[in-house]
Amino acid sequence: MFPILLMIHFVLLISRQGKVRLTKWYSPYSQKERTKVIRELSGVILTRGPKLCNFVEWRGLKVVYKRYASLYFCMCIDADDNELEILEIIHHFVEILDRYFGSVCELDLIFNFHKAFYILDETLIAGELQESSKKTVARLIAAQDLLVENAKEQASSITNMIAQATK
Amino acid sequence: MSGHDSKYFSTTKKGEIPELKDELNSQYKDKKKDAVKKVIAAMTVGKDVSSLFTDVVNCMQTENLELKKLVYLYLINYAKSQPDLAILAVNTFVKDSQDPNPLIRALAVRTMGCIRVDKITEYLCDPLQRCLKDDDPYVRKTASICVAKLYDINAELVEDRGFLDTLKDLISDSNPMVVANAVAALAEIQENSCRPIFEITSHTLSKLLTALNECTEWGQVFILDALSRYKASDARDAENIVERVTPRLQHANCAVVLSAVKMILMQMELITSTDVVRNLCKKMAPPLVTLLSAEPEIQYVALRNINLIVQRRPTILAHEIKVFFCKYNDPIYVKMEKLEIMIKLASDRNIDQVLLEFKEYATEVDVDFVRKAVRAIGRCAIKLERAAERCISVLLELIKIKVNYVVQEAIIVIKDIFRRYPNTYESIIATLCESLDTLDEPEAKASMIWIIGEYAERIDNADELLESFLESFPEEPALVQLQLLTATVKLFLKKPTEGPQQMIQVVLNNATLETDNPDLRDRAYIYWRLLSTDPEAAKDVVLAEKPVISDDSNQLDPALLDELLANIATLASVYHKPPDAFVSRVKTSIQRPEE
Amino acid sequence: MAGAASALFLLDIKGRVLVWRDYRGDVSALQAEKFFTKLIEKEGDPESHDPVVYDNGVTYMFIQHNNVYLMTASRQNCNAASLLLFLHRVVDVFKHYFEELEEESLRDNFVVVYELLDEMMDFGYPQYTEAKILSEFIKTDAYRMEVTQRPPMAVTNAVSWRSEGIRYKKNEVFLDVVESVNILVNSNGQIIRSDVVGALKMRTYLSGMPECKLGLNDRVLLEAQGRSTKGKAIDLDDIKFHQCVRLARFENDRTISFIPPDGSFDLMTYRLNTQVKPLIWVEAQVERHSRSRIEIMVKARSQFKERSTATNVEIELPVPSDATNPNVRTSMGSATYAPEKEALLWKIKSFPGGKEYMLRAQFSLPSITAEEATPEKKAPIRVKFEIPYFTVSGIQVRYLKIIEKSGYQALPWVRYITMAGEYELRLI
Amino acid sequence: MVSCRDMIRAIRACKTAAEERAVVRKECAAIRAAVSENDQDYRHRNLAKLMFIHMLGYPTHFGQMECLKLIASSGFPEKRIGYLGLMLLLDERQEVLMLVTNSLKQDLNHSNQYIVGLALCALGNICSAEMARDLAPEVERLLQNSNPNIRKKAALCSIRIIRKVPDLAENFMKPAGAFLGEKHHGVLITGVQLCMDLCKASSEALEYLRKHTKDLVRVLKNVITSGYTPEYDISGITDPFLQIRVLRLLRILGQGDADASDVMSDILAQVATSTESNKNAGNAILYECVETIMSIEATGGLRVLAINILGRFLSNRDNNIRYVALNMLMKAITVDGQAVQRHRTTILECVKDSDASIRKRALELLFLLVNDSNVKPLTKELIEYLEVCDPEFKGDLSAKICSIVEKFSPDKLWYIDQMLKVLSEAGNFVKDEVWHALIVVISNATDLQGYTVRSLYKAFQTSSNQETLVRVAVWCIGEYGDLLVNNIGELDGEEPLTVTESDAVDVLEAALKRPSFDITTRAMALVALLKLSSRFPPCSKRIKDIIIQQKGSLVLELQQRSIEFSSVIHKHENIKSTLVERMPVLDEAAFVGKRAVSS
Repeated sequence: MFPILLMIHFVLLISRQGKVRLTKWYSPYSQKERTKVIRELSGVILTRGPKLCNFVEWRGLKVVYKRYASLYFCMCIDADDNELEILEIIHHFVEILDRYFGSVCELDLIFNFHKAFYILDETLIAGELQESSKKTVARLIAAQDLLVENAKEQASSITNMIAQATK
Repeated sequence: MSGHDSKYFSTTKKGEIPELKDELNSQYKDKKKDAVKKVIAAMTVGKDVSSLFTDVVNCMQTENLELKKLVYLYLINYAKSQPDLAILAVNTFVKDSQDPNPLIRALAVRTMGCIRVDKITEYLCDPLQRCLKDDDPYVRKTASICVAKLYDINAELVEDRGFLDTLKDLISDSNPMVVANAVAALAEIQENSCRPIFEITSHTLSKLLTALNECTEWGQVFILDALSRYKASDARDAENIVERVTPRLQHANCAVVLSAVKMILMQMELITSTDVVRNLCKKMAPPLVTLLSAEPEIQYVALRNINLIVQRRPTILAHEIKVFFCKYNDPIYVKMEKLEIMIKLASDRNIDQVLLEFKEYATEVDVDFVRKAVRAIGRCAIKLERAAERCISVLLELIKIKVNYVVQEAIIVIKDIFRRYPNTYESIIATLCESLDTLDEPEAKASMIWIIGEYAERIDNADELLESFLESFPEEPALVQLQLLTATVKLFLKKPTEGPQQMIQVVLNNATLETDNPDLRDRAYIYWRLLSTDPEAAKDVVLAEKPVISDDSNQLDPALLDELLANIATLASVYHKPPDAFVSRVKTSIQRPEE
Repeated sequence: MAGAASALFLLDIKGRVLVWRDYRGDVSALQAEKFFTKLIEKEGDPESHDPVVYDNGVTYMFIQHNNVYLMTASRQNCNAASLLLFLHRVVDVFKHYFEELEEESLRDNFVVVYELLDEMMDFGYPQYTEAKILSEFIKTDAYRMEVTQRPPMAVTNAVSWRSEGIRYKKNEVFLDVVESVNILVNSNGQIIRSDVVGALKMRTYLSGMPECKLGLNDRVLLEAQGRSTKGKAIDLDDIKFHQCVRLARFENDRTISFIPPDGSFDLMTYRLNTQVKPLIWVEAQVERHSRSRIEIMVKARSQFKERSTATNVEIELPVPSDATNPNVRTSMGSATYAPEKEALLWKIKSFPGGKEYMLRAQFSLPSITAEEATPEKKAPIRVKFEIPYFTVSGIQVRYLKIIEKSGYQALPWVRYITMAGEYELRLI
Repeated sequence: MVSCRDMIRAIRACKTAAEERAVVRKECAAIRAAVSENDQDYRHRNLAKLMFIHMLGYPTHFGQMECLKLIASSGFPEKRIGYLGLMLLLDERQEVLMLVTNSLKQDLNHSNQYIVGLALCALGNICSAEMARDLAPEVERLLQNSNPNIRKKAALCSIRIIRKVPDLAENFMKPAGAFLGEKHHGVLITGVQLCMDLCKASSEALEYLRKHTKDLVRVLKNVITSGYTPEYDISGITDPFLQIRVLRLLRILGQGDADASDVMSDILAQVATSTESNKNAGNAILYECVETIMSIEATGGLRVLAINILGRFLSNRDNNIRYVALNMLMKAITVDGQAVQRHRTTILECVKDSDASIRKRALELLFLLVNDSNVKPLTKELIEYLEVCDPEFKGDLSAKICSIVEKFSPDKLWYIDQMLKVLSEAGNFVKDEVWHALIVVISNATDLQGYTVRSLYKAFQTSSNQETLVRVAVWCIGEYGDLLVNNIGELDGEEPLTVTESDAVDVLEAALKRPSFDITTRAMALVALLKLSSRFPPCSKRIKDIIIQQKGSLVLELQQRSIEFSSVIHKHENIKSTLVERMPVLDEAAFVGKRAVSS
């Protein structure tokens, strides 16, 4: 049997209060397993002291996490992947978020969780890194946001037209 | 009525400590008080503010009671880490213990007792001596408890300074609250001393029973718990005590009720009149039932205790089984305990209704609860001979639903039913065999294997069934391996044909040469030697007549039960373990050498 | 046998310490916090966990209130019933002080919280939990100035629940007799449990230290007094009294005598084990049409005398968690889908005795089922109602005598009401 | 209906789980109603809400079809949210997913690059094997699209396809090779990744891509010599992500191939020596580089370079760096064991670190470092640590100590002593294999059996709460009871011990009856009692009584044993001694061999 190769199995954002802010699963986990994984990991990670290393070994895999203010960004990888690089990927993602939202905070991610997902999807696919240029990601997201804006405007002007016509 | 202390949690600036230091030394009272509040706030969220010790202690000499309390709180927290500086506080403490205001006197002595620093403790003795004889009962009741605190820090000091005698005098205090606290303190000291310190004479007994009528609900609990150590001299004495305690069963406080129940049960052991005993049982039932309307956490404690009580006095609740039926919204921990008591109270009279309940529970959502319900049905079958058949038919109905864990749980109990009623229900074996492939839990597997071995002569394809397990022999858990070994030997002894002969070779080989489990090897070698030395003896040994098992499961050892009943309402009665098994008191007190 | 709590913790919903008071110096905050986090991790929901937990030499007992856990840690064999009950009393005291006990109110008032913890428990022994009296000498910021410099007499008095010197212009007592009917009916329509729990709820506005005496139509008492008990007297199975009632006196001659606390309190509660005919009977038929549609037919019948009327009747009918498009018809009252309860709520404002009403409902179900379809929860039908001017037991207050040395006259007002308690009918 | 924002606000305002559940259930009911009315206007809003609800862990199955409907609509905004929903609410295991194949196919051929991008992303994140097969040709074609955004997404999508259906690997070989000549970093990065997956999936692809080794070296060279490029700069290093991936692919290509290894050795040396190591990004590259050097057919000089980097890592104060150093040293040990040995003291310190992750790593590594010469001091240190460490760590630690002791013990006496120490200290954490093995050793060491059983008797008196210690004691007292009471085989310096036959039976009776012991221990006590009934004839009557008490036991195994043994003692006294003669000894060598095979 061919082994499944995967760099990142899942991405998890949890707040210091243990609330889930974003999850992305690149390997299949049932809903029940997901809940269990989140509960287990938040138990381990949130209780680790600030000076300890950023890696936890877990079910034969490794979780690399980094805390930004009240948020923990976690990525789960295979046991022999490059943990230090994952730290860079986390930071890369955070910087893109920060640029997009303009000094990002937890509330941005709560109320605009879908945007955080769009950005993640421009950064990773299939658990692999897609783009090392923050600028490129920003450009692609902006272009797609513009498409949405245009469509909205068009729609509202059509609604207006219909409204006018049926007056 | 809400205040605004929360603002103090938000200060996380870097220069916090120096800033606080300035504020603590401010000339303005309000600023000072605010600063102390901030310090306590920081302490509350776990920040280390011990470096402000001197500054905080300097705020101690104040008329403001609130500020004083805060400073004292700070001291309790940090005195241990700064013992040398803590001495600075002593003067104020001593002064406060002579303040005209009883609140401050009590506060001072209460706080000093919480500061576990030797040097401070020395200074505590004089104020404590005074406060024990204070005019104000509020101060005396606080001082009484303080003696126990001091004993915990330095037992020798307490004995040397004669505090024990003063404390004993307080049992006769005019104020019931002082009496109650003195009793609590004495009981605790007794617990930690090997010498008799607090002996309850008939004189103290009657005093305390009087105080019972007047002190607070918590004080009543202290007194009842302490009195439960009292050994009545005879039946008459016991009856008298019971008479004075029984009114407590009407108290709204569940803890008072449970402690009263404990007292009564203890004394009942001595009472010889069956009429009196019957009457008492009748009196205790309603309050015990009412405990089940309390908060779920209290219900839990009550249920664990009722479990003990019905083991000793089954008649008390014999007619009350319905109150233990589970309600939909009962927390799962309450449901589990109710189930246990339902089994204990099940009788020929109520079994039909009980079975209906169990069946209902066995189709619920919570897996643990469902399992326990299935097992409960089996245990009732074992307990009630005349109901066994009905229980088994319910089990069979449940097996037919084919929920995997229900089937496995059922097989485990059916094995016990077979051992309880040999040669009665074996007709259902065929039904059980249908589920053979779905078994994946060791206990269920082992049970099924045992059934096959035990009834090999009645199961036509017993050899085939057993053989299906053999292949995985090395991977099975020891529990299953051992049963497979015994079952194969039985099969061979019952059907010494070629098939079983080969099987026994395979099993013995696996269980001696292919394993490093010494227990399995011992078992296998003993069988091997037995079979090769004297096959006839082997038959006699392995297939020897089995005594019928009795339903002794979940019945506690009588000596342990005695001990637990003496501990009703306490943790021991919740854990069903003697106190030594879990009490981990960090002993700081020094035992005084015997003179 | 003696034992006391080592510390009392107030924790947030994630088990982190908000405030804690160390009483004996033999446990640490970290230990308790770590333990609690583990508990949540394993069980997911601590509500389902035993309230008494042992870990490494320490016993933790906890209760939950809103988003706060109250927990004691102990190393000794302490009185579990007393400590758990004490935690509930702590909740009552905090509620009296802050109106509602929750994380925020604790943070906002941590100074008072510390003061109260210091007063309510000493060295791990419960001391004093009368909120009304506590608030006479421990006050929140707003009332700081009025702090009494002395502990109120009541704290250490035999009458620890009432202070001296209370004055009212008009002396009044209100007495509500409230009976709750608990019932459990199994899926074949058999009543398997029924009892009545009654409470005498009092509100007193009386001056001074009034001596009160309450007379009920208690069969034991009436017989002892040699009166005829024909038809009127009742048997009470278990009676519990507020601590103000003199228990020894009651034991002696069944007299209920007491000096009441000021304001409202439960004077007594009692239980009646008689088999009661369900006051409101509900029958339901549920039909499932494959995975797409479910139909429910319900009959509700009032089984009490026609001159009484049940009010605010609410019948809660469980429906599948993913039910959609309710289509309901009723012969009386209105029914609404309450997804938050996974139920259909049928409300009938006024339900006279001897009537029968009907409900028919239909729901559709989504074609895609949940991934891990757990077995449907088997919730029972639950019923709520109130019947004023009526008690199941027939209890009557014969008199309430109030004697105070100043000799004033006080008026007692008595009301009776019956309501549904835990009223469950299991569905087939 | 409220907006998504308002719903989130309402959920956040909930104080308890029960409140939150109520809010969510109400929202879900409203959404179900909208779904069944086929509401178009609010479909995207409802889906957004469902995604949030899903993230909180509630069931959202009833909304899955809504994703499909949105994807099938024509507008970009609808498709964007539809695909997002698809990826969140569904995964490869749901059958509903198959229904989206057609829409995906159309979108992969769409004229709008962003719509193609959405489809590729969804496919890359959640496609099943079946969809992978169906849509592979479109993806293959998109690898050659002129738009780099599409090319890079197609490359990662291909990775998923190959992982699901490895037979398709060869189709992607040629286009993947072409990616290595690209300039665009995104395309390069994804291309390199695709190549790695291809190499792992097919040896043919590996051979084919080896020919591109030079191209790769050139890519890496260009990156490191490119100077400051703000777009890709991370703390002074240009595109560490690209560097790391190229290094990783080089590792795959160089493994077992001397020529390829030779081609890359210069550039590896350059990376190893010139990469800045004061920032994480640089260390990440060094870490990757070291791993590559140690995997390929590298020259001695290159290896020394790598080992030195690891040494520097280990002495770093940053816990992250120390952690990866420990990790790497495990791999380095096969390459240069001596070099790793030099760090033994540091590693031992790491075993006692306050950080559980580091502790665990260090323990694994230390285990590999043990040899005949250092086993004694190391074991001593570890056992001392066992006494003070966190209970959570005792399981791992005791297991490791046991395997060290077992593997390297210089003599049996030492082995037995050490094992008894571990069992007395952490007997409740020790696994079955460990105490089983110990008994095998004891039964083979004829001259130490007396000493052992006496030591166990003493240990039982002080540590009878350690289950596995009790088991070993029970077994040995049964088997060697005669040696226990007669002080047979006394060793030099052994403290004499007076034990009577009845003392020995006391231990077994306690083991049988103490309620805290589990069934295995109690069952073993019964066998041991049978043995002693033969070894200690004077105690036979007492033993019989003890055994008979279990005849009605509810525990099957205890009842069976009790019945059998009672019958032996009662009716077949003549064969008793034959049955319980010393048990045949399991051949140690053969047994160790067997264990090695099975593990």
